[in-house]
Amino acid sequence: MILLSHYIVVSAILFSIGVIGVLCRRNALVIFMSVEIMLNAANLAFIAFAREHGGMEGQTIAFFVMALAAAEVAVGLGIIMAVFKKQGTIDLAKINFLKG
Amino acid sequence: MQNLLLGIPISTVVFLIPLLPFLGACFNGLVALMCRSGKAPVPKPLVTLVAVMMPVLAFALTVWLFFFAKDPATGFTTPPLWNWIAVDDFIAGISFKIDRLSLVMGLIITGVGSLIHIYSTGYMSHDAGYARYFTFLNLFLFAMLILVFAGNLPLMFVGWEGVGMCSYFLIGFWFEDPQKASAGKKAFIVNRVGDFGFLLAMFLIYKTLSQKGLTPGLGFLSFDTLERFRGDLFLVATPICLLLFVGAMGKSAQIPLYVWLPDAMAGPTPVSALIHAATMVTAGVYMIARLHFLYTLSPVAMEFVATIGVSTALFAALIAVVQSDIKKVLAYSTVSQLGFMFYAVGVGSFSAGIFHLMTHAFFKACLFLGSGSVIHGLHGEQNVWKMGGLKSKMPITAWTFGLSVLAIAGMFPFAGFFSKDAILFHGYVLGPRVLWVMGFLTAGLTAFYMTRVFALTFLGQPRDHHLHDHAHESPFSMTFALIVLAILAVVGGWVGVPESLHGNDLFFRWFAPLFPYQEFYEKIEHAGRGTELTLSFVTLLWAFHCALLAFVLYSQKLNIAKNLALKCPRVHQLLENKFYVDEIYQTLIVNPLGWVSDKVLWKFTDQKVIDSLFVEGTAQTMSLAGRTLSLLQSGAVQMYAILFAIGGLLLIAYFVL
Amino acid sequence: MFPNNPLLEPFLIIIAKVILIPVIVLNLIPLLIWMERKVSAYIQDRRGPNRANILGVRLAGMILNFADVVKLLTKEEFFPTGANRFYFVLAPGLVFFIYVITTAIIPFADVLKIGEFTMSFQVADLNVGVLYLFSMASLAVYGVMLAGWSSNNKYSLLGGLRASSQMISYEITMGLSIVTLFMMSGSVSLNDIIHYQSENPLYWNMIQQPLAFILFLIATFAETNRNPFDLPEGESELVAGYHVEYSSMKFALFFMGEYAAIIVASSVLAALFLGGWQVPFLSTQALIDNAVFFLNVIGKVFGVVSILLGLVLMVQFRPGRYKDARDFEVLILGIPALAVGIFASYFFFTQGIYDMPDWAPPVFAASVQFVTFITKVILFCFFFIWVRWTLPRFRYDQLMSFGWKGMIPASLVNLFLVSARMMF
Amino acid sequence: MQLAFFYFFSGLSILSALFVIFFRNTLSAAIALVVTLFGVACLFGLLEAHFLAAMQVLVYAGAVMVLFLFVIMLMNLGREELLKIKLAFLGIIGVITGVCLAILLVTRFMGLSAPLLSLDLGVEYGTVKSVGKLLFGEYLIPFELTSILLLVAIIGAITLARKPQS
Repeated sequence: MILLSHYIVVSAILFSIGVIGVLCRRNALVIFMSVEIMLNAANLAFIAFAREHGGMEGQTIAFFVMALAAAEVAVGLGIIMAVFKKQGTIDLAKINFLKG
Repeated sequence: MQNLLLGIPISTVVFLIPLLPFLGACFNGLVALMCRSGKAPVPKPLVTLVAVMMPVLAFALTVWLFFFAKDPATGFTTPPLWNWIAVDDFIAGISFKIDRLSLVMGLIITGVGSLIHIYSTGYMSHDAGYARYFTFLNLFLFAMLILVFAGNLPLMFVGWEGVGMCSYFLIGFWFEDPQKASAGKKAFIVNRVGDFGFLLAMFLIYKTLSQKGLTPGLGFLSFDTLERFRGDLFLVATPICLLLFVGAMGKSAQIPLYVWLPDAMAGPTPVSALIHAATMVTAGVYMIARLHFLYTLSPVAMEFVATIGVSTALFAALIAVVQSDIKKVLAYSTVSQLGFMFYAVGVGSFSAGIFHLMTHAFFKACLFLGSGSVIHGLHGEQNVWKMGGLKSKMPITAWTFGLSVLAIAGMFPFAGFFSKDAILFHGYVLGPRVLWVMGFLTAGLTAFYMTRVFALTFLGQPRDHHLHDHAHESPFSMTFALIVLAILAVVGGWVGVPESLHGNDLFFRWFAPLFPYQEFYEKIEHAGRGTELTLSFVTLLWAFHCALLAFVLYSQKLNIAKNLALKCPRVHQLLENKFYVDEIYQTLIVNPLGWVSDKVLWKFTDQKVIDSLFVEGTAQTMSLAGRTLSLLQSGAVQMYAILFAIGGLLLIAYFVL
Repeated sequence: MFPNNPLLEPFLIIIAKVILIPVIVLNLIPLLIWMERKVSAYIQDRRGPNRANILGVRLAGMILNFADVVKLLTKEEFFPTGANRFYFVLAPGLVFFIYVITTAIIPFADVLKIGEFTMSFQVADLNVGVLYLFSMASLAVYGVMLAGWSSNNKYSLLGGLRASSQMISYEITMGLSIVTLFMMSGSVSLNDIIHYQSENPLYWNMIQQPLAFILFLIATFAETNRNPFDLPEGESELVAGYHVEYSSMKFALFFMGEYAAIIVASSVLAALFLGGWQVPFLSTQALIDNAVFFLNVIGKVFGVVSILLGLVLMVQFRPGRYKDARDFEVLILGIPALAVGIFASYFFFTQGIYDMPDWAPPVFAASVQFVTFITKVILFCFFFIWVRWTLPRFRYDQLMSFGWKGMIPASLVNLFLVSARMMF
Repeated sequence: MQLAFFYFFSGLSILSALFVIFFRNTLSAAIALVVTLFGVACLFGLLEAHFLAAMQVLVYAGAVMVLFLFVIMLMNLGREELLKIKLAFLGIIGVITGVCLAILLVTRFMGLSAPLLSLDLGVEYGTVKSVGKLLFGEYLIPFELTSILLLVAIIGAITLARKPQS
């Protein structure tokens, strides 16, 4: 018997893994990937709740999240490429344009 | 008023009178704008035609209207053309008050104005700003006509401000000269002080009336309404009248706000004639006459007006005695004569004030135009000490000037005699004796300094031969105006020949219904003709002797005059420097103001407080805060992410646990 | 992902389908390789493979495939220096695997109904239908990319990059062009689309939507990395592209993957545009109703053709032509053919089948549809091969600008036109 | 059966997600992420969201991750620049934060026990048709806005990637 909590717990674990990835890794690409994991965890939660309520709205939201992720990846990778061209590295510890 | 002119109601036709000069101003303004770059030549004939035709047409219309509307004396108020202020329940309309007072004023303005326009075509013919000049001159006529015809206080204030503005434009007409530009500014600023009083008076009236429960609405603040509800204003009549008089002080150059008028002579001479002698400066007198029903409520204010008036008269006359600039003399003379008018209205003889206003308009305009003719003939020379003996060179100017001098000096039977005589007589009867004495002295001084100017300019030996040789009589357009005005200066007073001289006192009878103050008339009646005759005779004699003295001193015994000045240098210096009023003002008002503006407002408030503290201080505080906070800005994105995550964690913990 | 099918099938049948359908596809691969060789040979005016034989049987060169298999199996497993072994091995398997599992949604025939028993000829009738196909096809890029990257070779890396960018680019056109089909048929399921096309060839999408067909066909070529879009393995520039370092069975997997891709693509083309398993002018019901008649006709034709084939082969017998076992090939093939032909002719002409059990007509209909579908697939496969040996290769920038500036706008125009047609 | 699938796919997702963040090799991380996404897609399928499962594979695995690989290969980071995972102070804090989050969320959601299959879903649940009806009906405006977002993203990506005009 699968309960809603099964999916939500999976979603929470995936999300936490994403958070750890974002916080620990210094490779911009991996951080980006971790963000994708977090987005997917959120999607999973959406769809699980939608399934529980028998509605489709959660799936619609998940669809929008996917579109958003696609847009985000297009721009984000462009930025990472530009930074790489300029700095020669994607190590976030070495990139400090934002240093005030 | 159901009468129609070509099917149009008269009340509508009235609006044409100010409208015509306005159209002329618009046209000339457009021409001036289009020719501004100097590429296209100014179409002078066209400009002249429009500029002169409009006042003449307005004059014709006014004459027609005069015969149409002179009866009944109280006149009528036109229905508003439109409502130009409609704020909440306060509505002010464009409506005109047509009665004998405004009609007389309108005649003076359009008549003298037309003549001066004609004169200007000659005087300004060589000036580059020909079209601009006529733009302002037409605009001035428009504003002045609005002022006198206005049916309510706000509209009157529009005209009041309009004439001030045009005066500013025309005084600073040659604005390339900084001195002249600053003279314009001075006039404007001093006028602002007066206007402030006028505005306050209006507010006070509005507040009082609306507090009394009068429903504001159309026609509120109109003269008819004010007259009907004057009883409600009884308690505040004194402050209202005094405040209004402050406005009049500014506009009509009375102590202590007279200082701008002598400087206003920087403008072209016809402007001085029209604005600063005949019309604009008399607006204060007109205003008091128009609001006589308010002034008679407050004897204190009346007395104040009379005192200021006669003091100004004497004061200005004293200064005029020693001035060497022909226009300055005339300017102080104007101030002095305006003082006479205020004296008249101050003692309650409104018709005498208006009478003097009219005659003064004639002879003073003629004098100014004459001086303009002299200046024109001498290529801009204004110092009387460099003139002399010009009679042979410019006979027409000399004759007209001479007649006007006789008129202003109060010689029988010229215009000035009757009007000044009436003022002094009424002042003697109605007002304190001290004031009369001062007026009496002034009358003599007037005769003295006017004769002095005439003698120095036209009689005696030429003192500057170079100038004298090149002097020439002015063109016909100028002399025409001079001649007409001189004739008026001679005959203008005959409408008011008193009964004591076996005249019928037409002017006063005519105005009597307008100023229904029985006690004044009774007092005058009570004084009797003997007193009047005696006073006239004494005054005439006194003036004649003064004039004779001046004539002798300045046409034949110039040395004595000069020695006299040397013998009492202090007095001479004092008079020469106009009692140091400008300097006192400079020290007491302008300098402190300047100091406050410079040190307190600019250097301290603006630079230190606003600029440094508020503007830069804000920026620097921000920048300091920014620099402090930027220490947190390590550039390590993950640091931010961790902080963010911890925050999020705490938030989730708060909600979950 | 999982069948949302109301029809409950016995577990064994599902297992059988899962095994059989990929096997059918896999068995088409040698056929395709043989076709490639033969077609290229005839296009280039030569004979093609005609040596390899088993006991003299060459099957027109088909036996060469066995030789290939032996060769590839016995070659050295080679790993280039610095290669990432895991990905190096994973890549070919991934390519092959993905193309094989793509066949799961291809319907080979109409749903078989015998009384209460029903069975569909596809592994899974997913409600996401063609989208599954696209999802899987897009995963194929990984194999190519990983292969290119893990080989530690500049050529293969370039090949991999080219392949991936090309596949991503043309996937868009592919998707956009068949959106119109979804719109027309109102479903994304392949079965529904095939049903919508009906048995009348005039209503097949190839005729109904020629522009979509052309666009999809071109995009398919690019997706399968076939000429004229075979830049990832363009030998004149990149030696052999992403599989330059591969040998032995790993290479074989790439090789088979490519042909599997062609077969899948052809199947999809056939299903989407050529009516799938629809027999021209004969609906499933018509086939079932007239099963006896068609069976007899086919039997008679088969008998006659078999006899003729056997005779033609036997006539060609010339002892001493090759001076080895190949001389007897025509006899080895011809005599059984003649025998089968005579038997079939005798059976059908004298007796025939007139009495069939209930289950037979539907099975017959399904078989005919199956054969029709395979025929259509092979037709498209032939087209692929034909194009490969006919057209020159694009340049890389041409390929990209054609894809982005030509194909995508064209598919959008197509979408617009079809929408307009549906609206009015 | 379903439970087995669930445990398999969720285990797959979580394991490969862990690989994503602990692989040194960026490329391996990316491949692991593909597996994660695939596993999540399968979970979507288990939740009857077939359309989204297909889109997940199509968009994420098919397009997004290919772009990632593309970038990784273009940078050629895979081998030369293996960024070492130094567990610096910040990293430790990050891990602690993440673990706390996980514990917090998991303990919280363990309690949710609504049975998933309690509702009788229609045949159309999760199909292209039902999602499409919502997208083009109730959520039309967000949908169109999403298209604008994508357009903006395209323009932004092109601007970023374009060579600067001398």
